[in-house]
Amino acid sequence: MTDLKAFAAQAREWLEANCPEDMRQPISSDKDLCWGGRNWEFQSEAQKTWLERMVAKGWTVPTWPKEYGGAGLSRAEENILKKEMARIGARSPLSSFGIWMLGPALLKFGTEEQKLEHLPPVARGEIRWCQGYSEPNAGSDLASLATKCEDKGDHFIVNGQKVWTSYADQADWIFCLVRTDNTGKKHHGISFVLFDMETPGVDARPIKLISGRSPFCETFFEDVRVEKKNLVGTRDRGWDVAKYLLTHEREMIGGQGQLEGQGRPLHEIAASSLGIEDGRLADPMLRAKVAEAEIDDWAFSLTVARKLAEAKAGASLGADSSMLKYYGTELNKRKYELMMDATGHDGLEWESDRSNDGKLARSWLRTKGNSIEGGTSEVQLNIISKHILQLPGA
Amino acid sequence: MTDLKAFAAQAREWLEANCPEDMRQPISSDKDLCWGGRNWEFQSEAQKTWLERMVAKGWTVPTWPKEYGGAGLSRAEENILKKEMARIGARSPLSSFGIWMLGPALLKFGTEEQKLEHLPPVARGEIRWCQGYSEPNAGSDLASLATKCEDKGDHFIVNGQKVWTSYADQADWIFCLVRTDNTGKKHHGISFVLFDMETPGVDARPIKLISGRSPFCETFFEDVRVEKKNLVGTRDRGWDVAKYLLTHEREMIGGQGQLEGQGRPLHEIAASSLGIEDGRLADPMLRAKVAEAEIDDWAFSLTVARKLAEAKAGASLGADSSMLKYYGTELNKRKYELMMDATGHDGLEWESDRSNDGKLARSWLRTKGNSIEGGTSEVQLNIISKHILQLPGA
Amino acid sequence: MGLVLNDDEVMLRDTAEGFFANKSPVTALRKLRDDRDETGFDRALWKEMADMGFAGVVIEEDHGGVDMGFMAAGLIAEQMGRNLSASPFLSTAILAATAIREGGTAEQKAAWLPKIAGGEAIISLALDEGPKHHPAGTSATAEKSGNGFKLNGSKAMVVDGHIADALIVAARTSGEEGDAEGISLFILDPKTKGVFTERTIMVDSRNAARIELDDVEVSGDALLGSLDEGMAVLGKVLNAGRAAVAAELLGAGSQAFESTVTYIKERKQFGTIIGEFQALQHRASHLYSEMEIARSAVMAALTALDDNDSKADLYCAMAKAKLGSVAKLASQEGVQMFGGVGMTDEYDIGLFMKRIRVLQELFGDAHYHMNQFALANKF
Amino acid sequence: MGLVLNDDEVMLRDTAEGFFANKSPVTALRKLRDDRDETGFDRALWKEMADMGFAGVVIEEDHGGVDMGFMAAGLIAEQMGRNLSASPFLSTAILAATAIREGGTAEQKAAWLPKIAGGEAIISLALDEGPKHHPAGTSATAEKSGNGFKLNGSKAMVVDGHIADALIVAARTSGEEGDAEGISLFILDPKTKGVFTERTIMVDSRNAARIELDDVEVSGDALLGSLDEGMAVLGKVLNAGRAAVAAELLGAGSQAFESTVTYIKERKQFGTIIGEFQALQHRASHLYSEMEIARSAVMAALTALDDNDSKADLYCAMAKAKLGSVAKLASQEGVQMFGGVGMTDEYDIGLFMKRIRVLQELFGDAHYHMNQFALANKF
Repeated sequence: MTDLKAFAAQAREWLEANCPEDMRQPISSDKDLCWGGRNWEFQSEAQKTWLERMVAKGWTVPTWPKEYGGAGLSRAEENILKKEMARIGARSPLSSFGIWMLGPALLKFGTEEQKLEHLPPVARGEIRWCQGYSEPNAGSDLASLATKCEDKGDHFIVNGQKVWTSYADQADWIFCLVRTDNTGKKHHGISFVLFDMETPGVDARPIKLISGRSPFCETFFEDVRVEKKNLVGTRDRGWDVAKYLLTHEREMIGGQGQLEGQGRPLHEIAASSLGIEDGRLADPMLRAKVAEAEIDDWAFSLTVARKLAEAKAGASLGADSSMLKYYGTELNKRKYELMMDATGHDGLEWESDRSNDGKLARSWLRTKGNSIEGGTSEVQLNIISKHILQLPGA
Repeated sequence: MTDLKAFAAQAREWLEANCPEDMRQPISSDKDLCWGGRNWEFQSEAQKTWLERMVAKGWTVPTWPKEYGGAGLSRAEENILKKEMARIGARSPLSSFGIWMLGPALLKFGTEEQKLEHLPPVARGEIRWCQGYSEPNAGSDLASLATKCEDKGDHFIVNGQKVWTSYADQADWIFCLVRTDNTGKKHHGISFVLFDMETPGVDARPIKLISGRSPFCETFFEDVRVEKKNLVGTRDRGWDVAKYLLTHEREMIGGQGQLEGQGRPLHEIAASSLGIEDGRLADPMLRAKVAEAEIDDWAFSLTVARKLAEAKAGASLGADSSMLKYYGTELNKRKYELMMDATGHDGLEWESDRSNDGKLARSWLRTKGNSIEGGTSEVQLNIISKHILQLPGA
Repeated sequence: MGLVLNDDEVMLRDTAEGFFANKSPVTALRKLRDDRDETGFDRALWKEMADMGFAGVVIEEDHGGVDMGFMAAGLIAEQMGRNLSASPFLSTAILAATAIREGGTAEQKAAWLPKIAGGEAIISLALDEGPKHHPAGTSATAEKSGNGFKLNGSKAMVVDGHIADALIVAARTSGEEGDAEGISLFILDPKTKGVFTERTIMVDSRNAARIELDDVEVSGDALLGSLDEGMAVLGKVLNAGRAAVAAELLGAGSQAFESTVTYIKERKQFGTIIGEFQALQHRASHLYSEMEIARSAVMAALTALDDNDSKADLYCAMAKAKLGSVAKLASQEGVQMFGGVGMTDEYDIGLFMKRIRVLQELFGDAHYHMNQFALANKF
Repeated sequence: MGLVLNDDEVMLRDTAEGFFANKSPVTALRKLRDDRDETGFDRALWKEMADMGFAGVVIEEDHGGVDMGFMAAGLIAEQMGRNLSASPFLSTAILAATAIREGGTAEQKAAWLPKIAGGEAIISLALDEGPKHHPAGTSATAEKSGNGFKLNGSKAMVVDGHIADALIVAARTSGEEGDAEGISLFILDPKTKGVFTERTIMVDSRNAARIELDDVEVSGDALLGSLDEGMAVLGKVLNAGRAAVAAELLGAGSQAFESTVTYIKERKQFGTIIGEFQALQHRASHLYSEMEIARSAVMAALTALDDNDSKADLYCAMAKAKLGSVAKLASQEGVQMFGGVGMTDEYDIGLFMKRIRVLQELFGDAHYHMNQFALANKF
């Protein structure tokens, strides 16, 4: 028996013994996610137990080194763990921007002190983080951000405004791009800093979207004090950290089309709403578009798999992450338009129990943001033009 | 009886008496057109008789003044004449760039001498003209044309190359944009000149297109002598003449979608190729696209009518001619793609009698040029952006 | 074919433009929504619309209307679309008025048309039952019962149904689901025993209802038009509805488009006004072209109705199909070009996207009408 | 799922890339066309392809092949697509080889497969009859006649039919037009009495024929596969053909796309390299994305064939549908971005447009496969 096979057997046994039954149910809404943090109220005893047990194993962040709260697993072992969890339908014990975003940044750019201070609480789900990137005048053009960070000798003072800070109203700490120098080119003079959301002068206000309530906030900083030890990476070179994380984020969002696709297939939704006549969807025109979208969806999923497989084989995903992000989000919008077409009058209800409070309509509207957040489709096309096609002036 | 009614009655009577039966048959190919000119060989006695009779009435150019070979009709009378000709299916007696392009230019910009010299032979079909506009490096960017025209005191000398000169190999004279000054901005220094294609140094070579033989030529000028009296409009201000004629041309091409649409409807072609099952086209996916294209085609035809009606009501068509040109040519391409889809294997034959020597396939390929010639779709979209939407930097 | 507005029409359009922009701008819809207004529209506004003649635009003068015809109705609907103005114009002034005018007895006309024109009665058409528009799919039944009828069935997407003073109900008196024949129309009081109305708040914050009919007894007078031949009247009602909805889509789509063009002339990113980016310019110019094509389709459909053109069905199908697609494109391009702020409730573009989604579904979406168009052309 | 090439496959691809670029570039097709070559391909090239193992790529080693499978076949087809290389690869090495391998008796295999692998026999599939691909629509008949059969009917779009040494003919032995059952395959000599072959020169200057069968007598040995169950073999043949054609479309589309990108990096208008115009950049980047998606579809289909995947039908339908659309888009964008010169015969882009048009039609266009995909998914 190879080491990996032994690991698989152990993981399977442990999961069977330790994953509570309630934590093996499909996620039915956002409420089933565990975000952790200072003010977290566990949805159930099972949610709490599951987090504690996984934390104890280091499996909330399996590949992180043990000294930072991880289990020091290899990528191969992590994949086995994921498969074993998927086998029993185990929920993720912890959803966390600390794990997804801050962790990779600190592991690559942080000092040893920063890692030891911040990573273990992330791994344990004790501190919940949010991300402070976009500003009202720095959306697609992120590097033109203006939030001012002044050097006051032993500390910094931050003034400015961020938007699209997800869950900022519920987060404990923020990792934030700020401007420490505005005399050079816009990509220079940006720094990556961390601070507590309870620091005086921080104010986070939720943004209402066209789809209804949202996790996004507008976040205001007025004379916010930031300790110098909480600067990550080189001062004025925070853009390097940001770029690293943006590619990371793009790959996550690009995969969404595929994740959504794991739900009920479009043609089944259409068939149950419209009916089948003579073996064919009762709406012949919609049928053509459903077939086209599902073929694209299948080929797109294969492309995600192909690009990941190529990357594993040594090549970097690079600018192709822009291609996946562009295509996946545009396709997802198309699919939701077709779902709305298929469900007709029923899908248009916004508040009824029957429509689960307009779940489909709200999802449909929410997908419109997919091609805006994490870099607009236009920005992704610019990246492809420049980095892949190498077109002049792109 | 109003004057117009009287005119209609007279026209009807004259046409009935004078239009040969053979000239009332639908045009089945380019060969049925009468282009006139020094070397013209009439296809039939009827074609010759019909031209002569119409020339005698001044009805090859009904609205031109009588002194230039026209009949001095009003627009209203011209419309009546067209309707009466259409009523009996009378063919146009004369196809002529002299009538369509040179005439309007000379009537607006020419001197009295120039009009008297050049217009009557055009009206009589004695001189056939071609147009020398585009150059290999001046396609969409027409104003960057480089054909050099040097002032030699009592005459000019022209050197350079034109492309896309339709029927240049069969034309008697050319109206041509040349550069008389290259010291200023590119729109300045262009002049509009006329010369005989038999002048030494002129060489026209037909261009073979992807659709097969074509009326287009590459035309070379080597030390070609042009008389000074054959400069039209102000020297160095030929761009004014060109712009005037380009708008004219765009409107002609924009209307083509509609003209093509007067043929057999797409859905009839599809139905006869694919068959009807249960009252529906046997290819359900193609059916959706045919319906969509025909709806667009109908709405587009209505738009051509609406824009012309608006222009009559006093407004100028202006940049909307770009919209019609863009939409009409793109739609025409779509329709031909669908015709090729509908006719499948049959439509792919290139040389057989069965396929009338690949008529459909050649037409399909030819439509690809619609969105390039007369200003590309991209140029039309730029014009809309600039002149209609007034977007900055357009 | 009236593809260019005449002087009267220009005047009406200008009047309607000023009226809705002043009296019922987008902020009015926001207020109705945020106040959770139970009617979902402003009765005072509706009364003013009646005073302007809008409520009676397709009603003969004998019955208190101004009888200006469908082109006029479309010009009003277009301005409502531009401002997302909430009113019972579509349900009452277009659908019900056309139904009663085309199918009503002298008594029914006298009873209802003046009330419609005066803004005193709101009347809803209860036709569709399933998730999609499908008139021939009517399965609600009306059985003979004494001198009258007994109605049973369920109706969905009854626009303004929860506030209606009367309902026009399509029910089957013979034939089977799927038959165009055998449907009859009835006009009845929603307070009749056995009528259950549930307001359904839709994505566009506008009014609709689901209606259950449980052994609802109506007298013989309730029949609107001929027995079993409701489709004759319904065809005209639906043509009118489709053309009016297409006109409203034209207004909503135009406003979405124009506000987007305005926005990209102002918004800066990468140190540049984003409207300078050629990729956006070309998309905007393409959309401009589509909007112009769409406008012609709407004008032709409205004219065909006024002219009693024999191809009015086809004109209306074309217009509804084209507008369903084009207005949707305008709202999609709008949200995308507005970017992040386009996703916020604070900006109006999302409200246009929602309204356009509902309108494109009403009385048949683009797919439905493409199919009808094909069938009518025998392919 | 083999979505990444292994080392052997990379080596094969590189070999094929060099081979076709050197031996059969686009100029070779031009020469065949302009010389009005009667065969329409280069026999010497085909022999060299056989020597390289290409002709026997899906034939077992026992029969003289190299048995490298469909992924390998696809890599070869892709490079042929890139160079518009004319050869009987599709008709003979893919379709006929698969048909005989899957359906042939030991005698038939022994008789034909080594000849195919050796480049000595060209064999064509005579299946379609009407303007569109429709296997179940087979109406040619084969009646029992003594110990053999008598064939009657007409076949169209028989690729390489005018130069074939043998024809594989689909004919109905029972059932009715439209039935998938009741079709049988026969292998016969085109010089048999009653076979009339007309070469049809297609838009892509490649080979096809129309074939008339007029009381053609064949012996019982001519039957390929089981009587009435030709569709079992044909299904595999068509899957192979669709995947190979999709691979050729991938090559042709990629070449069209890449040459367009190269061109817009050079061509100047308005004092600017046109590749600097953002509208073109975005269209090119969109097309790049589509080409990448398309590549995955092709690789998945080829792998599914090699794996005998139970969903191979669906994979091949997906790939053919996707490539039919995407390669067409690549050729359309190509001609438009080349502009005027793209319309001239002198430039290659038009030749790609022509070849892509034929390939997307072969064995079902995008509409056909979208429909099949839907039916297979029961919608």
